[in-house]
Amino acid sequence: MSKHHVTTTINGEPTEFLCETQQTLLDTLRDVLGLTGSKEGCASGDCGACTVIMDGRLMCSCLILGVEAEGKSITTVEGIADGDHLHPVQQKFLEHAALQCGFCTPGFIVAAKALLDENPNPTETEARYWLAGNLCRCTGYDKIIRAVMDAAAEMRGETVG
Amino acid sequence: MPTLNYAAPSTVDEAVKLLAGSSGLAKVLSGGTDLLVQLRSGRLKPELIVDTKKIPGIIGIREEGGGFVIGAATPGAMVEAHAGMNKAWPGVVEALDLIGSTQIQGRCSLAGNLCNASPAADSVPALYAAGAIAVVVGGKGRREVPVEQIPTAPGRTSLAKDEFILEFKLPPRPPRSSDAYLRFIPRTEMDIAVVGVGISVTLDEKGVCTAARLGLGAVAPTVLLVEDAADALIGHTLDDATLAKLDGVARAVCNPIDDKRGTIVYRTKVAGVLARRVAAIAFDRAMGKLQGKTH
Amino acid sequence: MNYVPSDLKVVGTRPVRPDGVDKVTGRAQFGADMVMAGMLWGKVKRSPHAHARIVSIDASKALKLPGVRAVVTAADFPDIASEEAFVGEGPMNFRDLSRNCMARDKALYEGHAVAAVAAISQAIADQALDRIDVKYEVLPHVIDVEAAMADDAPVLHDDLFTGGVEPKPTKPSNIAKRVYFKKGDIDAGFEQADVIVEGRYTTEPVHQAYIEPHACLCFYGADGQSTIFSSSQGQFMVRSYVAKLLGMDIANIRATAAEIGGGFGGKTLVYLEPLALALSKKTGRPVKMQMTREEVFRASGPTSGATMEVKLGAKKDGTIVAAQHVLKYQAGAFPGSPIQPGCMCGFAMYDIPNVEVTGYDVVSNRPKVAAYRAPGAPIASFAVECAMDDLARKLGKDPIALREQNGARNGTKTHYGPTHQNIGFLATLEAAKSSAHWKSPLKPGQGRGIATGFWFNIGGESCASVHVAEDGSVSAVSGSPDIGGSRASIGMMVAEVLQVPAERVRTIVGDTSTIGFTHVTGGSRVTFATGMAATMAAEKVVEQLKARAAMIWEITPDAVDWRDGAAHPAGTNAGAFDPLSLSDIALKAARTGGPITSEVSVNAQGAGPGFGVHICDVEVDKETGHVTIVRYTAVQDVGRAIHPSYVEGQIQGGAAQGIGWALNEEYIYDKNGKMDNAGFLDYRVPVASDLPLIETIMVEVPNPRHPFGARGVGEVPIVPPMAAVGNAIRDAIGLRMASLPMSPPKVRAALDVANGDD
Amino acid sequence: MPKVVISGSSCQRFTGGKSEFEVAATTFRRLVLELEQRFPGLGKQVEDSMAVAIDGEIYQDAYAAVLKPESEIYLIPKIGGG
Repeated sequence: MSKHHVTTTINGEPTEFLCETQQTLLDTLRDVLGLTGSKEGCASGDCGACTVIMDGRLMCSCLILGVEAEGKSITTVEGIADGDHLHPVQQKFLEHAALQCGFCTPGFIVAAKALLDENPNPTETEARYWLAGNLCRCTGYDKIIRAVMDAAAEMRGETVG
Repeated sequence: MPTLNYAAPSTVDEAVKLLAGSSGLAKVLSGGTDLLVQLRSGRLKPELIVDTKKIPGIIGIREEGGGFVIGAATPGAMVEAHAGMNKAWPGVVEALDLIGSTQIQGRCSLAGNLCNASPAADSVPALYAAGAIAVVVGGKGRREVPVEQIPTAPGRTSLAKDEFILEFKLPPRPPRSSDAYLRFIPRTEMDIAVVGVGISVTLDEKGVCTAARLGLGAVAPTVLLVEDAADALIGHTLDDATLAKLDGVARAVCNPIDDKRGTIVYRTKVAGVLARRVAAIAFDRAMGKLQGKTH
Repeated sequence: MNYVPSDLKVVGTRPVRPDGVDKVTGRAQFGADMVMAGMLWGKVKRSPHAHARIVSIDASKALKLPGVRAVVTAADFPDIASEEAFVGEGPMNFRDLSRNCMARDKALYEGHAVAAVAAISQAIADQALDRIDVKYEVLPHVIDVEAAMADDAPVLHDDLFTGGVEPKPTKPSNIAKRVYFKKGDIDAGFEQADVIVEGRYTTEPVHQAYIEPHACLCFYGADGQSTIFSSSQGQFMVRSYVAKLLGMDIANIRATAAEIGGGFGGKTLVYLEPLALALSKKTGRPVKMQMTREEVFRASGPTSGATMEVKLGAKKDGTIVAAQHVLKYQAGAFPGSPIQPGCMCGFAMYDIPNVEVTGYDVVSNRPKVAAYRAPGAPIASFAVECAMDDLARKLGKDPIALREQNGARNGTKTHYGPTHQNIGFLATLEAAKSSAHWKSPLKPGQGRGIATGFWFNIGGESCASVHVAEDGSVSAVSGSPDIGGSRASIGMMVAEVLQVPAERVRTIVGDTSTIGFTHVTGGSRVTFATGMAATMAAEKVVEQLKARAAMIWEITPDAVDWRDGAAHPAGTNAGAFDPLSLSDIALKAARTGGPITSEVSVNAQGAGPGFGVHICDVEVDKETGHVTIVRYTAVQDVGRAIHPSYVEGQIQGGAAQGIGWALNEEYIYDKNGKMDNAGFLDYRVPVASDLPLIETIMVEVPNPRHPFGARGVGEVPIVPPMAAVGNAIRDAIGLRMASLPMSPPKVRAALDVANGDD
Repeated sequence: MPKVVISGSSCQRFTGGKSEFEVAATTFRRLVLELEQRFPGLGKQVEDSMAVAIDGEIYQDAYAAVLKPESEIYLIPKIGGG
């Protein structure tokens, strides 16, 4: 079978690509489209470094076939900021030093954005469970959780001391 | 190397034909959260992947005849967001909610969880307890099968080569009925169940159990429907003696293995512990004493 | 020069790191993100056996596959003679490193590389692996450390004879080395003791589990001049190791540090780079390789598992008079466990007159261990700090008070020789004792434990340069890959010296051809040693700036002061001139002598020892054995926090890794010596919902050897957690869990035994 | 004369088990040369794989370090990190 021709939308841009059946969405993002912000940490859905939003749902792009992107709308880490204007989650990750090596960061940014889209006022426990599919080995999660909670507060328009 | 083909049929008939016509291994793709891992690891080398998600009705939840019909490929997140399901079947919902991460929830389906035929699948004990019916379609037409008749052994199901599950039916709920699911894992998320217990009960006004089903996961080659649990519960309130009996019944049916996730001894003990705990939650829910998530 | 804390304007603040925006937007380029025109994909064929002789390797079928360009085996690499060298992270034998990268004669563990292939796509490379026919003669294997020490154990290396014993053994053994330290008279010490506690402890190997798998892109040029782009803790390490393993001149390799997705010690050596460069040499094309997660677990270094015995003797008043420690560390398939530092660290926190420590470095059929945060110390301290807790209970003493009474202070002579100087252990204990956490009550059923930890924090070779651009903005070049924010800390120190805002300084990591040799980013040495070099380079730039200003003003450089980022006349005698800012001077650089720039190399001597005290509260589900960490506080002497957020982050991250080590992380083997949990599903690192916020208390006892007083901070925080958690569990359930991980089945089993319900 | 102590067992094979001795030297470089002369192999071993603590201060590479007559020098294993 020849390659599949896939027509999709990535970060708001109409996109076409060719892929083989066994190539995951992560493979096609990274190796075909050059969108290397999504990372491969495990290729088994256990680390969350490849997290994307597809048709409004948070997913691991390593657990989606590239061909399944047909007709979908996908947001990757490259599509979170509005041009040069960082999303509050990104800004708070910087301010709170919520990253050390930065490898898991793209997945956390996408997952945290999806959390706040769905639940603008999460408790710390809700944030921790929502983000449990994103592994970070550097930070112990402390500053990540603080950054997410602070971003939530800012997006709700609350002033934070 | 054999080429891996992919098809996304838009009708049941087309899908059945593709499955029937495949010369090698053909796999049905719904959420893909198990299938893609198996593909990547090389454990499975199918010739054809049939993506069923374009078949009308295979994603979605509808109320029908007082019960619920859940499309086979409906992602967990969609079930979790369904108010009616949360009210009627909180145990099924929490079982689905425990499968993997938020990201997995966006994809994982009841059909995939059942047909992967892992004894440790989280939603399966809850489906067994619920008395769910799988609507199976295939070359010989459509048939309705109790879910506990689908898995036959680890990784094996009773489905024919050209069959797949289209949807699940959950029966109407009598008054004072509820369900619950608990599993034990070493961490708080992301692990495969060491033991999983789903229970569904109906009580009378005094809190005496009139109907009960208990599904037990990860303690035998397939998920078990524990008939003796019903005997232990029916006709009783959830007093200490009943709980002790339930604990004993759950332990008695265990036939687990020693592996990286737990030992025989440990799994057996925890099965009893969780049976007691999950029963307490379901009884409280049935009597209206407990609402919402327990984790 | 040393800087006065009260004068600091940049050091101690929390600016956004220079590489931050790229990392939150997905633009940062990690090891696997780089591509080159004409690039091939490399993959590794690995041994399915724990121990096997390689009878033959036939790659002919693989090479016939369209798209396959080359296969390499050990025959493509020089056979290097055994030679011990010390290369930054610990002893390194290049013969062993070569044979770890590619098995020669024998496969020594499941996952050991036996061949590598380059092909035009990943899928074809994968297919080619299946077509490489390797014939093995399977040999008996041994996994566990004490089994490997037995007389009748299968021997991994028939030329390995136990070192450190006299007379030299005549029979080969899996015991690579015996290490022995003693102070005072151990027998006399125990004779004086009123109270003795003894324990036997075991730990399992745990992996660094960085989220980024190893990855590289290598290109062997037509004349041998080669480039390597890879994720590692040291581009200079990669360059010199690859040169050694391939028999190349070091200067023929230009190695660039990709952004690195975590290392923790595990990326202080090479696995893929020599294979990729050898494949590139054979094909004339760039070759990219990246490990799968499974390969990371099976074939890259975890740290040792161990079996230990500890015996402590004390007077009734709590004075510890004797301490004995026996440590048996798994090294993996080649010698080189962190047994030496393990033997040194266990008792380094204490002033004990009579000490005896015996260690064994033992090979077995597991992946060769690699450094992991404070290598060796967490294992040793798990045993010692559990025993200290038992001793405190037996004496009826508060565990912090017992440690204060016997704690090391300035002038304490360690059992391995050096005398502690400028240390903050007692201050750290005091801060723990005064913490809100320590003073807070426990809820019913909860338990609290404390434990302490030590690491040396050495310096070593580093280079840094500082360049003033024409507009007065500043670039700093560091030789150290930045894993956890060191570009920020280095830039801040440079900004502090130049008296400009942190944002005015842009720090980059230089490749091996643009900056001088710098040891790996490891042992928490970067802010200390590379920071020292950068500070000195900035100071030299200030001298130049003053000289340039003096030239402009026609006065002597002595008459120029540098403050607030500008040259000022030193006093009224110097003349009345308007200040000249960095930009003013930079603009005139051509006319005053050319570019303003400085590079400094140092070999930083002296250690800045760090101490930590961790407090942990747990709840134990007695029916399932599940342990929940309900509160956690880490107290540490950090010298001076350059960027406090990243210091806190190091402490929190180390504590979290230690909690994982304590509760769930372990290598699980089947009876055939194959790893049974090589993935993040069953190798259970802590997830966000497993942990509470981790409170940090930074104690600042300045390190006089560093211009700003910094100490390394990244090693210490992984040392105390295992015992802190274990002591908390002991407090909660009354049982000593002496075997890591303290996983639910083990806790439940211990409770059952205690209840007679076995 | 500066006193040299071998900490641990790593070097004692060169000294016939002796772990403490005095060496006439005013710099560490001179000390290494003296050790090599007195116990062949020891000087090289110290250079290649040992660190030293001179009056408490740890040096990994210490040629230039000055020794005082009352100095105490411990030969210890080199220290790395993670």
